[in-house]
Amino acid sequence: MGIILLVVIVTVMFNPVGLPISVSQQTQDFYNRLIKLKEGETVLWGFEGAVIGAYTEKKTAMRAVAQTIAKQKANIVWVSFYPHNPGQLLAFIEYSGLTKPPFNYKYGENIVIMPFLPGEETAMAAIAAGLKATFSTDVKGISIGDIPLLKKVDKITDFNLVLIQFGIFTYAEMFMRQWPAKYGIQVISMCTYSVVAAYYGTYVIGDLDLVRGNAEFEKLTGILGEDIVYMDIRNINCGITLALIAFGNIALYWSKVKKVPAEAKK
Amino acid sequence: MSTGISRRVYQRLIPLFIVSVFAGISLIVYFVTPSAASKAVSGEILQWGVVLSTVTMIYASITIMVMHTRRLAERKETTRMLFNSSVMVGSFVMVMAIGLFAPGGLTSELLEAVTTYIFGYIYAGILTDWAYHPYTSYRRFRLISAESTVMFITFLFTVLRNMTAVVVAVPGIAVIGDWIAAVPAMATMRAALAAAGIGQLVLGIRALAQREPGLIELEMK
Amino acid sequence: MSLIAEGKNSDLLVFLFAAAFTIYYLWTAIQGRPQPLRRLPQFDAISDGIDRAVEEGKPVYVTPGGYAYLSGMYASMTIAGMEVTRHVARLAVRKGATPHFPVSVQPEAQPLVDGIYREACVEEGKPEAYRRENVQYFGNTEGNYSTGITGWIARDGASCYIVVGAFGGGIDTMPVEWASEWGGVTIGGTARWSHQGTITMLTDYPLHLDDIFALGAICTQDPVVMSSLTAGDIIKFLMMAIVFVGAILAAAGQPVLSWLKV
Amino acid sequence: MITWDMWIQLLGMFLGLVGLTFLFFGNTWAFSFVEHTYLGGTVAIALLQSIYTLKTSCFDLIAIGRALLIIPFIIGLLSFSRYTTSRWLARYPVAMMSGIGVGITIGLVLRAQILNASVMTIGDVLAAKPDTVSSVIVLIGVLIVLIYFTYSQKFSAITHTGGKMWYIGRLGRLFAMAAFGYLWAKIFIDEAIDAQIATMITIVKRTVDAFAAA
Repeated sequence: MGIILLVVIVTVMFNPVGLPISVSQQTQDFYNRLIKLKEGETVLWGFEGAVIGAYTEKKTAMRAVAQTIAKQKANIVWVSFYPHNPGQLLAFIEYSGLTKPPFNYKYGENIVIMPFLPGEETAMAAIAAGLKATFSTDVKGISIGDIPLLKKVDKITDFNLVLIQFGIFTYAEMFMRQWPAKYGIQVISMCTYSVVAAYYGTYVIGDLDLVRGNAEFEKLTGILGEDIVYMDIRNINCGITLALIAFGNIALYWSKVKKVPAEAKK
Repeated sequence: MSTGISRRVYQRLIPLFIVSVFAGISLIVYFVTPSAASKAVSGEILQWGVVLSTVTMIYASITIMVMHTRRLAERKETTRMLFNSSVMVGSFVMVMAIGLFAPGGLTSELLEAVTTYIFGYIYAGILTDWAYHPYTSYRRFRLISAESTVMFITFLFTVLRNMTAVVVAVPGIAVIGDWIAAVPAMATMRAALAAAGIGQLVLGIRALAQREPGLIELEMK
Repeated sequence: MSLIAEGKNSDLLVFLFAAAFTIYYLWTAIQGRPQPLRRLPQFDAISDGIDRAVEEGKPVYVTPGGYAYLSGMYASMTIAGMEVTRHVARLAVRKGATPHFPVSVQPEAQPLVDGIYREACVEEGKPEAYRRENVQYFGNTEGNYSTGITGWIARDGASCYIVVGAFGGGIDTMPVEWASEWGGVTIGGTARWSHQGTITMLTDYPLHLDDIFALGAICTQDPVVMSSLTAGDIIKFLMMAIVFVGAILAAAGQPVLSWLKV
Repeated sequence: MITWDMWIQLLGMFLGLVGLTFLFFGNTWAFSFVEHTYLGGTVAIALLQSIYTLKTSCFDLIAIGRALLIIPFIIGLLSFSRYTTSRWLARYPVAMMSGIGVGITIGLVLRAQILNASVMTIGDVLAAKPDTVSSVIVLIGVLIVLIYFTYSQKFSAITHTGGKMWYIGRLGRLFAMAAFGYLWAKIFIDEAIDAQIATMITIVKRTVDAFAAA
């Protein structure tokens, strides 16, 4: 079964089918909130990439989001919770094109990356209470006091928008408790909708439901990435698995039907 | 006897009391009207948590490497285990060298490339083991009880809802899929979060009352 | 200025209610009037799994989950997992099975796991049964943990795999699936909402949500701890009453939602 | 032009594909090699980054006057007592972390998980969201699932197997199973299907594309 699915992936990834995509309400909400950002406002982007490969697979969608923020001329401060995250975010700045035309963002003035902080929920709580009390420098070793962007933001309530992004299912409740529930703010999220559904409308006001949400967002913004190809393959592979489950059940009932007359004969 | 009692005090009772004190302070800070003092206490406690977590991570990282280095030094294990440990120590040393000596250190382009392409790609490859999920779905979804049937129905419509091509072809699938998310899943999610929260609450109160044995090992030395 | 922060009166009321009942049931149990809990088949399955490990000569794995942190939301799940870990360690040492203890990605709980294992060996009168290498930390990413345990299972086999606590998708599913593939009995549970479907599908004996706190309490075999769960039931009834009566009153035009936000 | 980092990418692709072989060939020497390369390297990154974090979030702050931070640092060092005969000293950092961990969540659990769930359920009934019938189903669902998650003999015997009102517990269980099917579907898609796609696109396609473009 694994081989069948892998064959489909390899075939379709080099020959995308271009299956249709419809935009969900959560993706539209996410986009609507981003385009409400005004010039000079600052976004706190909580990046949790516990899975070391998560960044590499999500970077095209992250680029679409970062560029949409940059189109509004808003600034971004990244905080992260795993040791490999700061390095990935540094690579992302390069990949996203934020420092190149037409955006020409400058590190320190428009974008800043903080060092990683261990302790998960404790770290989130500490960050929300104030960056200056938690860190002495940014990830590059520049003193907090010498970073222009950090002169106007410190506590979570100083930020105009908070974006949370996490692996797949982990961290929703941690983020919800320590950021929106504690400070009465609303956030937008890049995570599976199932873990923020209970908070949707109160604490969460927009969500990119992983690959589907990312593909929808890429379609909506026109900043195309790989997620649209993902959707092609997902459509096919999900169909194959459902067909096999149906086959398994038919086989089970067939074996029962055959067994009953045989036992009746005895 | 007196030694036993004093051991019990500093090896068990004081640590449990520390749990109670820190949990109690954090709880009081949550309920009282914010003031400069409460914010200072809260900020300090959180930073203490960050520092403790950081030191523990250093401890654990050192522990794992000590174990493998000791294994190599003693040479009592099988060839395969020695091979594993030597690869691990070798990789550790190489990355430490890059982090410490490459231009830019922790923010060097070389370390970024190694993290992204070597470690990121290796883990991406290993993650393909998740191919077991479709296999597990195939193996375990047999409609032999009311529970498995109900579970399969919601599974089926949710999968279909997330197949964008299906939704475009049959828009009604989105309606059913979204209803499952908004009604049965939402009801259970609310009850579930509350039930789990209540469990946490009771456990937390037990910790405050110093009646929580899971917090500490009980051996007296 | 009020002593209680704005918007936290209802939080405080619920907390005081919970604290009063928890302490009441702790107290009555100390007085010799414990409250029994209903039977959980997963508790018996642990003992069966360890027997199987003894027969097969393969190890039993027990972990409070890949996210077993002591700081933050998983702390209480971790603590419940530690109670299960202690129970498994004692049974395994008593019956002569080999326990393996994978340590979570944030290694805060490593000293605790190590201590519980050592304590179990001493308590069972077999201090020599302790082996430091049976407690293994693999590193601080999901990949380290899941790859490390998967490799461990591939090398040593698995008769039983028990993961109760802060179970994670990217981190715990692979070891559970491989333990199952290697013929091991799997017992798993978490209070994390998002993985209820996962444990239902992957484990032979799933524990859902609050079940892990109940199993943790049962594993302590301490009637005082177990009795406190009765308070949990009462708080659930309180919540049911709030929801049910609140909905009726709200439909009748009362400002229930504002009361709950006070 | 082929740059130096593309060679690292190519090496990464090769190692990643070896990592994938575990699915088909099990624990081979080649898999062990990539497994332990990954483990050793990531432990080194964690150690380096943790030391840096200790500098920025502890030592630098002590240097500017937050002297009390020396206390958690020293207590944290007691973890190393596990190497000595005074192993019990490691209980102090564990106790302190547990206390902080439990403390910062209790209050917020009340608001985010218990009261918020009640408020939203009542609010949905009032607003007939998503519609009147569905909002009442959600209300009933919340109640019966909560009943299913009771444990004391005193309160749960009646609604669980063998009790007079066992069907309430059963209905709660069925409701829960409906939700668990939804959750498994999300895991199945997001972890299994998408992760495999991501693996192949990340490892293979990007590398092939990069070299083709060069």
